[in-house]
Amino acid sequence: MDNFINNLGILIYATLLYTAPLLYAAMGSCFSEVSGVVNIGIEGMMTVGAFTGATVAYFTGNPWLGFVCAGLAGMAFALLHGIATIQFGADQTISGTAINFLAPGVAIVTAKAIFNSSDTVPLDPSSKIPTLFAGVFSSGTPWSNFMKNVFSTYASTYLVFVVLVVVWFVFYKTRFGLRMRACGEHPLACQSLGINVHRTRMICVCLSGFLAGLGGACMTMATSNQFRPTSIVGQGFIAIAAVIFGKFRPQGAMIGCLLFGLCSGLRVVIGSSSLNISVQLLSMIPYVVTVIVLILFVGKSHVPAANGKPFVKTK
Amino acid sequence: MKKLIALLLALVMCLSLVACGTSDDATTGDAATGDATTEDTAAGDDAVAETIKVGMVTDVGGVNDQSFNQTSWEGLQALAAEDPTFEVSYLESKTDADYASNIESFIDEDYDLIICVGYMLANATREAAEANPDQMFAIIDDNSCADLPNVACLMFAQEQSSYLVGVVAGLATESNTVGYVQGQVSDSMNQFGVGFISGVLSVNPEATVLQYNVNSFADAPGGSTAATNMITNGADVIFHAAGGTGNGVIEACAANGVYAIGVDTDQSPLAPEYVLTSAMKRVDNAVQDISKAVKDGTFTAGTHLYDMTNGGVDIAPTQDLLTEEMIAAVEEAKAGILDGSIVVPTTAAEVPEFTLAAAE
Amino acid sequence: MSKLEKILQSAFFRTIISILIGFAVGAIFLLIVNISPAEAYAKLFSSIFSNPKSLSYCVVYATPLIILGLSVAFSFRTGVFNIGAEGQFVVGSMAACVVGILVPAPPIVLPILCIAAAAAAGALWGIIVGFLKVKWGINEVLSMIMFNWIAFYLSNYIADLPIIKNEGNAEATKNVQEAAMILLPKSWIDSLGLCNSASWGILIAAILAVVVYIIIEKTSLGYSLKAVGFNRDAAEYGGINANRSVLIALAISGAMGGIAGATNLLGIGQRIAIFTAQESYGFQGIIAALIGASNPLGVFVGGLFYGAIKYGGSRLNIIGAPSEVVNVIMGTVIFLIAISHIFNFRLRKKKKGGDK
Amino acid sequence: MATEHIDLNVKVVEMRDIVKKFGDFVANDGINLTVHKGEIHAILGENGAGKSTLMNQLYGMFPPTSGQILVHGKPVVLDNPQKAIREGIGMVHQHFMLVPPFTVTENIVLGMEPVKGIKLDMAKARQDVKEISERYGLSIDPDAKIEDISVGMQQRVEIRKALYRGAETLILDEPTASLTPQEITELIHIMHSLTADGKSIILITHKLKEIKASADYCTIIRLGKYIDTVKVADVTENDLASLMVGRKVTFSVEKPPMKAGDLVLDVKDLHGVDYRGVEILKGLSIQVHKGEILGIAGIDGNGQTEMVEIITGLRKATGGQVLVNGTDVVNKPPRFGFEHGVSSIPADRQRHGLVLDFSVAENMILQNYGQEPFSKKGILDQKAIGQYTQDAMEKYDIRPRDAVRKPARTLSGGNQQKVIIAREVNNDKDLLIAVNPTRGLDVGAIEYVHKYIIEQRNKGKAVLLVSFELDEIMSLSDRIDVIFDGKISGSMTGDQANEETLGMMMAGGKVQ
Repeated sequence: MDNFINNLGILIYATLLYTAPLLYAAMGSCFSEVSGVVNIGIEGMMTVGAFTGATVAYFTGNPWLGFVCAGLAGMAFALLHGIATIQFGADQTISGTAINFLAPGVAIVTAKAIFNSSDTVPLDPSSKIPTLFAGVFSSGTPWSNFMKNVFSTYASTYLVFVVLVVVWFVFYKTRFGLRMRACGEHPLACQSLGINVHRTRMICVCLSGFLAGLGGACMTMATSNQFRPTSIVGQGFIAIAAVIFGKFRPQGAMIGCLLFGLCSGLRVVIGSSSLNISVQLLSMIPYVVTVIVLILFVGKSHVPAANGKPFVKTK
Repeated sequence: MKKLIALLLALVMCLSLVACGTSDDATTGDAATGDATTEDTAAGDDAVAETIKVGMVTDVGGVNDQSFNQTSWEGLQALAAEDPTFEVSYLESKTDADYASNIESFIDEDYDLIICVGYMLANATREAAEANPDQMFAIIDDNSCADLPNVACLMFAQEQSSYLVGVVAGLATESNTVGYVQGQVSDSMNQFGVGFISGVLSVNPEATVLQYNVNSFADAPGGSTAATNMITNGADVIFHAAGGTGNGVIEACAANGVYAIGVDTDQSPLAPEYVLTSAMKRVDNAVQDISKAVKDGTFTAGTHLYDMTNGGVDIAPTQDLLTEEMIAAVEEAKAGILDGSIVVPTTAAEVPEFTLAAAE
Repeated sequence: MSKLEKILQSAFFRTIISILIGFAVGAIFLLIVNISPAEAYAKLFSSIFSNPKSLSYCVVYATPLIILGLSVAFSFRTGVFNIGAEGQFVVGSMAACVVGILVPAPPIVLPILCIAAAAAAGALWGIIVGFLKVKWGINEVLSMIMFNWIAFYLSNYIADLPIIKNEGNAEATKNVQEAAMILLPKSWIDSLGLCNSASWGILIAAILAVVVYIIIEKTSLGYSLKAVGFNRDAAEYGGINANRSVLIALAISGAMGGIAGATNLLGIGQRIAIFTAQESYGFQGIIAALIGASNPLGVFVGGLFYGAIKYGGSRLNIIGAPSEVVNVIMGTVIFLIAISHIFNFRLRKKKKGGDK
Repeated sequence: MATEHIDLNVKVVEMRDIVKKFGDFVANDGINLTVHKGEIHAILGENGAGKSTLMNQLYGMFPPTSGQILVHGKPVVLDNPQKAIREGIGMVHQHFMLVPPFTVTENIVLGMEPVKGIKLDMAKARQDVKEISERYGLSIDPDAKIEDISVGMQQRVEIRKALYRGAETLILDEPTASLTPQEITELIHIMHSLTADGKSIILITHKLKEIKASADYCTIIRLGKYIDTVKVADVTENDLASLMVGRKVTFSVEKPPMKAGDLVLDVKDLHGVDYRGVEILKGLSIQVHKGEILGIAGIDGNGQTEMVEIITGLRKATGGQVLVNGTDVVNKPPRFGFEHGVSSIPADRQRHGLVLDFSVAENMILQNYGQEPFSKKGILDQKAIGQYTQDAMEKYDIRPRDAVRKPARTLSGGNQQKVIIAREVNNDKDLLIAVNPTRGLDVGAIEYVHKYIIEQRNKGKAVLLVSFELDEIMSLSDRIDVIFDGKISGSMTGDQANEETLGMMMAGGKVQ
């Protein structure tokens, strides 16, 4: 029983740890996709966010300034994507692929210019994103361990759920959310009602880059405390997968991210137990489980009707 | 047809670019060492004949792996800074298939010494060394090329430094539980674990060592989770040998207020209050030694063992968190290793008290 | 329209312009890291063209990119986005590796067996994704991302099996048998001064380019695949089995991904290391496909270009320049190709031409 | 005619000498239009005459190249719909501008959403929507999703959307295209109640009957040019027709007496479900013989689409049989039916009929691309395909003639339809199914399509005609079956048919 409580605590801890960066990025992806712009450049936007966050925090010593700058850096590349795809009607997949090459290249080259290394200098504890409940729970009994593990996560993790609520609210309870979703389904109808489709989409793509940048910063400013070229390896794509999994809804994407995080935690818990399973096979768990859950419970997702289609204003 | 013509045009264009490129190249030859080393080599240009060119080929970890690639490169850079006759550069390998072509590039550019970082390069090194008997090579962490007349195998007794940090961990633990997180199962990685466990048990036979293999050098959340799991299960000192995954380990230790032990380099900057010490592997010393040997004409092939005796492995210089008792124990263990009274095992089979779960 | 104008408006000319601007952007970043662009590009191109050996290396590097590019281009033409080329490459390499180590067969036969195994493995990887899509409607992009990682760990698992694993301490498989290799004859390599890894792979790539061209443009199979890609509803109305077409398209695409892995392994790789990170071949294949505008001939040339830049770019380290500049250049090139339709090089004002 | 509401002193909209060019193409060439308060003003013209272009300028979708627009006598620049809306102009587009997964209320308020702070005030929105509904007698569930309601209902949503925006002038673009006669009557009723309330309506249509039934004035446009504005009460349908086409038009279709032969299509007790899995075909049976045209009349959504999809193999049936020349083709792939004698002109030519990115030649071989002479051992014979296409283009007058290798996308709607007809007729199958074969085509093209359908019948083919255009059904069919709620609710011969009876049966009424 004690063991179970311990493991449960670890699982929740791991789930939160893996989920935070994914969920920021996934919410970003949601914005872009529902407004009708496919954004596979999330990975690249996360990478520049990861780099910028760690760098700004290192030089200013202010984690939140770093965090916001990470978002802005992601947004800068999103703007590129937006200009290409919305303004010029470029193929969204091609543009996104380009961002995925360009953004990490820019991040690493800039790192080399600033730090003479592809890694940033580690952040000292005061420039990192803080943990809110450090030292509140002591260890000892299984339950206090449990509480300690569950609440030892970073402020950015709590923030992601706050942001999720805000995003959900924006999606379903605001004027902007209604219009943005309409732009992804029937842009011509929006235009006929005087909604500026291009501007709405541009805002959404920029938001997607901002959130992806925050997700990247979570990796380098919380979970680890420096940027390395391996900081972002595939999380952006997992986030996109979570969005498809969640049927393009932020709350659905959250479930996708939590599932993925849970499986990653499960891997560690099983791997630490006495069960003798190849670690390579254990490492497959998150990916295999995602596919199985899709087959069993989710199935086909409704892709926004105008997703991926450039909208050309009638002139 | 239109496209075909266009393609031909492209080829012509590429070729013309090349023509410019190659003609430029002749003039940039002297400056070709790049910024980091330009000033130093420029000074040495008067004595061109004496320039010793040392090239280093990384494994897939890349030059900033915070492990042997990085320490090697830092060693070479320091060498070039202090002795302008050395001209150093590196080539990064992105995949397993890059090793041979990278080595060949240095051969073609007439490098005096090619340092191959890591046992993964053993095959490629052997092939290149056999094909180019006059070219001097050094390879790190591999002994399989020791039979070749032109390859110096730089071996490290990493189990010794792991042993020392194990001694520190064994003394530092109050709960009698310590942890070890590794990034991959391999003979070389296992040596870290075996040495560490032996060290812990030598000063604290009651201690339990928890182990986990994250199976990645880039999974910081995985490192955090594994470390948190160990802490929850009572560990209060955790040693990692897991590259970027280790960032997560150190992070989790700091968050939970327990000690972490770093690897390869002095990782104290990652969390100065919690990184107790680090198991150092002085690859930088080794590459400097072998480079100097090439300059002095004293290069010898075969195995060069770097251990405690020649400063090849050690614990980190940052010792702020160590108690006097620990430092004394470490010194004692060092002395024991040096005089041979302590022989640190290198494989799990040699540690009967303890089975290394990750090593089967 | 005059000839000059035709050239100016061709997709090819735009690609060239994109490449030139890409290099210009790369130069800006080189200046940021305080490296002379002239020096860096001189190094880049001299590394490519200095001798037959370096050229042959470029070709060797380009070979898997061309084949992967063809795989991706084929998928684009048939209406799916093969973001799973990475996984197909990995399982193809591993299948070829297992056969190349374990199966006792004479030269010529063994490479064929290896390549066939790789094609089968890659095709299987494609078909699984197709099956998930057809049977349960699961988005192929999502499952391909998952299957890329599953392939990654599967390969690691197999490479770690005692029967396959290297006897030394390297974390890799044994080398495949000598007989499995597809290297050019030693005498040719020596007399032409090529690199030791020069192989028949480029010939395989060329043959595949022709095969893809024929399938897409000349056969009834290609017709039906394209019809489904362009308009699934109309294709079904016309009696084409759309689900079957999706499976066939993914199988062919996957098989090529697998073959790319095999040619790389049997040419330069010889063995498979336990991965610590994805090697990104799949994305590089996407780049090759995009540069080549999904046209087989274009992909062949685009792949050669990218292979050369990749090889030459990695040599930038020698002069202390970051090799990541290559990613900046290629990212910019692809980005510009994506928006290249806005560059309008016209001699005089005229109504919009039919150029796509 | 209810002209008593018209206030000739108030010109709500005036368009003066409007010219609109798209590149070299002149879509509107000096068009004038004056609409008074309380007036229903029809704009009549063939497809492609420039009606929609003119209205899109009034609605601010794009600005005119030259000319002036006045609202209440005041010149305005309408360069986006928001401005037009502000000037009291609303538009109901022919292709509804509705977001299918959104609710009725969401669609109505979109772009002018009531908010409370930063939050959408959906309660108020629902209330507003309800008020408008009650005022004009347009009842509808405000929380229903657009994708779940009928086309007629969707149109009401569109009208309410315009009213919600305070529209004084309502543009209705081809509003009756997919309505039943009863729904059309209702729509006209609604239009009149709107004008009674002081609104003005601009009605874009090419249906003369409706103009006669509803409009006060009619402006005729031909090939982008202004022809005339007439008082509807003063002219006949035939006058309007010749003004529109510029020549005499014959509406009757020449048709020799039927010589019905063997049974070709025998649908027995067919059951099927729609895309949501709801049963929509509830035991439908029809028979078509050689040499006859069976017309299926019915309101969209009563199962005719699903019936055709099952016959052509695109949809699975849950029960029943479809015998084509005695072979059951139910739940077989489309090719099976094709091989046993089914050919069809699908309802949505761009979605089902053509691969728009394929060339005309490639589209011509959509079913038999794998057979000789087009393909030999799996390799396409481009020469044979090209020749075949060239011949078909001559025979069926598909223009432009040099478009053999050009994407079908580049052809006009009429010529696209001709490609499909050419392909299906050339396939020479016993059964020809035509679903709304003239939708969106201009008069010339309609005549052409009708001619070919009759010709097939005369050659002894069995023709199944499904159309929402009652006129078309009545003028072409030898027999008419009315589909209602997934079953055939009544039958009659072509010469017995009249609009009232058919309309009644289509709406589910029983006819004694």
